[in-house]
Amino acid sequence: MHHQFRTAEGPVEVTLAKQGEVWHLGEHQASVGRDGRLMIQLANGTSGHATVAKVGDVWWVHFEGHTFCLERIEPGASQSEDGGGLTAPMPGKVLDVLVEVGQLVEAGQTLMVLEAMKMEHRILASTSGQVTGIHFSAGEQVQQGSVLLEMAESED
Amino acid sequence: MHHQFRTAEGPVEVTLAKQGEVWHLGEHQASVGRDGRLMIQLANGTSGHATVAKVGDVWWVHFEGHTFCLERIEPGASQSEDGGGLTAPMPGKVLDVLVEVGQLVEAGQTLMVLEAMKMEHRILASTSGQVTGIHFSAGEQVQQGSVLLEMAESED
Amino acid sequence: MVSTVLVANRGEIACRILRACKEAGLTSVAIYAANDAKSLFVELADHAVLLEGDTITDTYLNQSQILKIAATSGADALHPGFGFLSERADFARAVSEAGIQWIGPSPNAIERMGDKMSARITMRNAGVPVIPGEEIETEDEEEALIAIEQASTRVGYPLLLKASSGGGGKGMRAVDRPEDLLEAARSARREALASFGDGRVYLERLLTGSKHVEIQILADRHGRTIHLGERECSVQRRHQKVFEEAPCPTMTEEIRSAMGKAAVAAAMAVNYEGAGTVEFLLAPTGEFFFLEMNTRIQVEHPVTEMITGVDIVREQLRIAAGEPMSCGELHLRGHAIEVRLYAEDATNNFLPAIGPLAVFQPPEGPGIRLDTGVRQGDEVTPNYDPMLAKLIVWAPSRVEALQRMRRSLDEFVVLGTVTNLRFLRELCDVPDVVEGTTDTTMIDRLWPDGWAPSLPDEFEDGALMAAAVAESAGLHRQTTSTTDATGDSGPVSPFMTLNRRYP
Amino acid sequence: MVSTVLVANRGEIACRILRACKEAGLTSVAIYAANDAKSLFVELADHAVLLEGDTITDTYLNQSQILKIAATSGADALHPGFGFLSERADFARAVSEAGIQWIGPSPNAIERMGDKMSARITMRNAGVPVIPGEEIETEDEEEALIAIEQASTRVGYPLLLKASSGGGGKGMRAVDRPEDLLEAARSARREALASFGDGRVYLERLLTGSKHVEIQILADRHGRTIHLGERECSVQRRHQKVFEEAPCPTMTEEIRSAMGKAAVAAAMAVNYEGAGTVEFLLAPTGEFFFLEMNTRIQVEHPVTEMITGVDIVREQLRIAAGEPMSCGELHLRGHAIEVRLYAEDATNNFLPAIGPLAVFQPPEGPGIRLDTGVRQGDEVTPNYDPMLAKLIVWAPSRVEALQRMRRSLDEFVVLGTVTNLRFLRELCDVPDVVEGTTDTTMIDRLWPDGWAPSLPDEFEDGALMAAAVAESAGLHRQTTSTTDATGDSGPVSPFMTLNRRYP
Repeated sequence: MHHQFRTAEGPVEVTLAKQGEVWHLGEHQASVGRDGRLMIQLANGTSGHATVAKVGDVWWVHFEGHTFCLERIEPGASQSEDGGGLTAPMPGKVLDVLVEVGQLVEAGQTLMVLEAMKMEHRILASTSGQVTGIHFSAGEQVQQGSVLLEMAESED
Repeated sequence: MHHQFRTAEGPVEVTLAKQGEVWHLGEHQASVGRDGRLMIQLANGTSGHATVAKVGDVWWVHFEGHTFCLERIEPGASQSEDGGGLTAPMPGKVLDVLVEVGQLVEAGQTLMVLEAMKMEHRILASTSGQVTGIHFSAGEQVQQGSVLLEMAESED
Repeated sequence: MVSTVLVANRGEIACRILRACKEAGLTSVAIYAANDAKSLFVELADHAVLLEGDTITDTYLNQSQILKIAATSGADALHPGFGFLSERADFARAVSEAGIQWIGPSPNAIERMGDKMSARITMRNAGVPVIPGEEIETEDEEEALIAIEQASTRVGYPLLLKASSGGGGKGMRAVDRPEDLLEAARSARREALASFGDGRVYLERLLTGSKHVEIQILADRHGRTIHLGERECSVQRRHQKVFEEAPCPTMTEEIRSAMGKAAVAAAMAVNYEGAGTVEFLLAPTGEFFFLEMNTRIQVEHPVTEMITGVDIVREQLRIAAGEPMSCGELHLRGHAIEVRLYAEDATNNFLPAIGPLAVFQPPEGPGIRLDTGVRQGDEVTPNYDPMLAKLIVWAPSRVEALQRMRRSLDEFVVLGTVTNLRFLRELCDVPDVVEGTTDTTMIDRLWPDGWAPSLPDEFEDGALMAAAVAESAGLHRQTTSTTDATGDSGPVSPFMTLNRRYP
Repeated sequence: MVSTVLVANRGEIACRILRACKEAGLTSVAIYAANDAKSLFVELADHAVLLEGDTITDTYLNQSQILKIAATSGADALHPGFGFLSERADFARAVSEAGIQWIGPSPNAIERMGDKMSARITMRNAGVPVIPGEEIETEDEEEALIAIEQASTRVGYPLLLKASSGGGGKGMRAVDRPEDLLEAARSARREALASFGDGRVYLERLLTGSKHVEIQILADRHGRTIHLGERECSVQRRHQKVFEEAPCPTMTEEIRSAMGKAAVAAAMAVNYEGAGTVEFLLAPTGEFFFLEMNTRIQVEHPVTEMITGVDIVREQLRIAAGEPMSCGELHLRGHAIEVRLYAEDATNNFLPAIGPLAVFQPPEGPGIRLDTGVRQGDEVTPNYDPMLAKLIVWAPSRVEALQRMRRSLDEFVVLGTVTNLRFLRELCDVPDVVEGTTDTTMIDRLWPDGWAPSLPDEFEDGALMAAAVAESAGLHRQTTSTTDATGDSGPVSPFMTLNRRYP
């Protein structure tokens, strides 16, 4: 059984073996319990129960008091381009746009101000570079995931 | 939408109509909520939420603090014969058989003693009549639903 | 010093103890039979070790296997919970001899109090009033039956047969008329033998109209033996408690003080250590009689915890480690009620039920505590005691506690297995319960022909409509498990079956 | 007399109040916006009435619509909860004028305490120490900015800008340097205007190293005004409390008595009625300064309920009905801690998160209380405050309460929506929290560059394995709803997205 997941550090490939009711991943072992629970035994001796649920393509896993979101990459799916766009973290309203197309910005500089859940949220530049596109203006509603601005990274 | 359910008092037929998101049953109304919940408004003004779950053919319903088991009768299924057999209410072991085939018994008389969950349970005659069959003897294990004894009702 | 605790139990009390261990920073070891592999308590333990064997005798009652696991898992203490081996002096002794701290009183104290007959004698000698009755010492069936028959004429009717090693209502029979005595005695002895490996029974006058009132005791090795006030547990069906409260609604300061003193004296008479309970019958006259002492934690300990603010299980762990108990001067605050949620059919003589817990949604909010060993998705099997959970509420007054219990039970949803939920809810409206004038015969007195819910017709209409809409809309609630709930034993609805077969 | 209570709120506090009404035998009416039609509080109410309109202004803030519903539903009392209209004197006045009992203090008391500036002046006049600072009365943007700039030189840096009508951290900005003042002031005014319809702000010296300590007040119409001891709520992120406890770990009897006296004096100065909270800053020197008075029930009221045994919401209902409060002499018992479970990304400046609650499994056992408005299967939307639940624990001592909180948070499972669960869990191990030396700047001080979990690598291995096995075994946990959770807005995993985009 081969699966690929996207983690914060990048894609990870996982290949499982199964013997009887026990799953193996190297020296780690797992078995399936009731109602979305799994028993996990790690090679280093740690053992515990995991609770899992799938939402869309993402497996949510609770293990040892931590919660993980692991997006499953469909076999054969092409990796989406990851650079450039700055997307809305949640639905909301654009309060203010603080930059213009073509402007050079520093990492950490505020580019746009959103309002959601009655709070202000600042969209910051994650790197220094140049603003290459602005897709919303003040007063407009944005959906979660909408690309708000586009940036070209400066070559440091 | 036509359904048939078996209740303690016998089979009940239910025919629903649907308008938009609202279901109708005579003057009663219902709409579907989240996670197995329904909003029910009865003709007499009572309104409340029901929680439902299906186990096998049985719909379990929690409504107004009461819990109901409603067995759905598959369309076209023939009614099973209901008389005669006395079945084991749960898995267990036969401790004692207190009657013999052919014996006349009174309603309420103890016919058999089972042990389950470390407790004794008595199988009583629900009517007066004659024992026509005994399918287990002391020491034997019985499954839930096993027919333990057969009786012919006396004609009162 | 204690660092690793083996919990020799299962279900909700194992969860209670394992959580207390975790909070105390102690490593915990669970033991479990194969059919418990997916139970909550196994998840809560730091380590869990499988018990070989198929029957309870081979697993949770298997002393040598448990001792072996304790040794290999590095446990330096063992908590027996209640039931199972908790009142087996021989096991307590074997545990101690293996160099493992027994979390409970000495084997000698268990012996003297655990055997109901010797306890009666001990208490009588200590000047504590006991119920008129007689002990039958012989183990031989025929001799015992003859002795029981003879004793019955001296004790008088109605009388109660009780297992000498009993508890939890097992091996207990009420007998109203002489002609019922022998069958009841045989049945009680058989059940006692099966449950406790000891068929001896004793006879007691059945004191009708009395309350079951018990005193919680704590004793440490630093010379302190205290009581934590009383619990009332009069509401019983099949001689098992279902509704418990603290304080007792008719208690006076005077009786509490006298009863507390008697209980402390009882504990000190056997050099008691740890948590224990001294049970009394409280007659309407205010007289009280010693019933028995339970030398272990009790199912209903939470109501005392709620009104005293003492964490009794945590104190057990402290006392076993040789520390002084941590609680200071006690003040009772407010009122607590516990109900026991059983998988059982209250409409059919409280016959145990089984099935999947397709939905298990406990109530929430202020003043509510739930002690349980199950979760939604679990399966209720016939292998163990059918108690699913204890729902405990606290409120500033008894009236408010009852209001809160009603609200909580109305919110509690359990689908897939028949439970006594509605019975418990309707109990809260019974005049005796509302007024606090409960006694041990209340349920039999109120419902001599069995209980049935007060169910307005239109509610069944609502339920039928809900089922029909759910079927039409395709709301087939699914649990995630790959094992199909309907796979092993077929769909189980004892509610309906039982209702029709055994009226 | 009160018989039917309209609850003009939503979410967990509506649930809290509706349950209290049910326990008190009062009929309850909920009002709900269309996007709340399937929320828990709607289920808990006896009657629920839909609010027309799409925005909060049109629904939960719509005074005339709510008054109309109150009239047609036969409500004779109205509980505003917290937030929304709870501190709007004009609404309280309109409710009273409609012949409906406002469950809270008089409009006059709300006005005098609700406006932060007039409250400061009232308190100063009553001899209660206030924080050095200045009020800016003008509503005009440009005038206000000039006045703020001038005042800032007198107040000194660091300073705090606060919305005059504010609460819950909205419209609040800490300013460390003069060059940040104007942007912060504009932003604070804008947020204040949007949240409260009032853009006025005032300036206060930022007292670093201080604790946020508040006194709970109860006052009835029978001449009794009492305080229920203090709560400490120093642990805040984005000026919002996340971790609250009672009592304050560094409190002395002397300071409690002085602070309690000041709070009672403050309440009596405005003829206060019902439940209220007087907030203070407690400096390391033991000096304390009035911050503001909240003229309503507070989010963190449960910790006071746990240590005093008083049901504050129930007392609100009694007081509003003209009855005397029911609590007698108070004794503080043990220690209580509350944490607020937010749908937010603690690794990304606590940005609110949304998504389905595919799994929502709260912890169980002794000493735990959960106040929530959600259930497994619900959807977290951007429409309202992202607080999902309050988890409250009680134990005999602070050390034990922290141990219990750790255990409870470890047991709490929420899947499908990013929450601050792990952040709360790790808070319990922070030395300042363990020692009780928390102050209002702790989170910013400890994690100036944002928080990240301490996550051993092998745990991610375990999680990856769990996901892979679950995928292979087909454990696609499904909720029963016919509306596909992925249908409306696509799968949402702000955790990952945010992590990568905004480091």
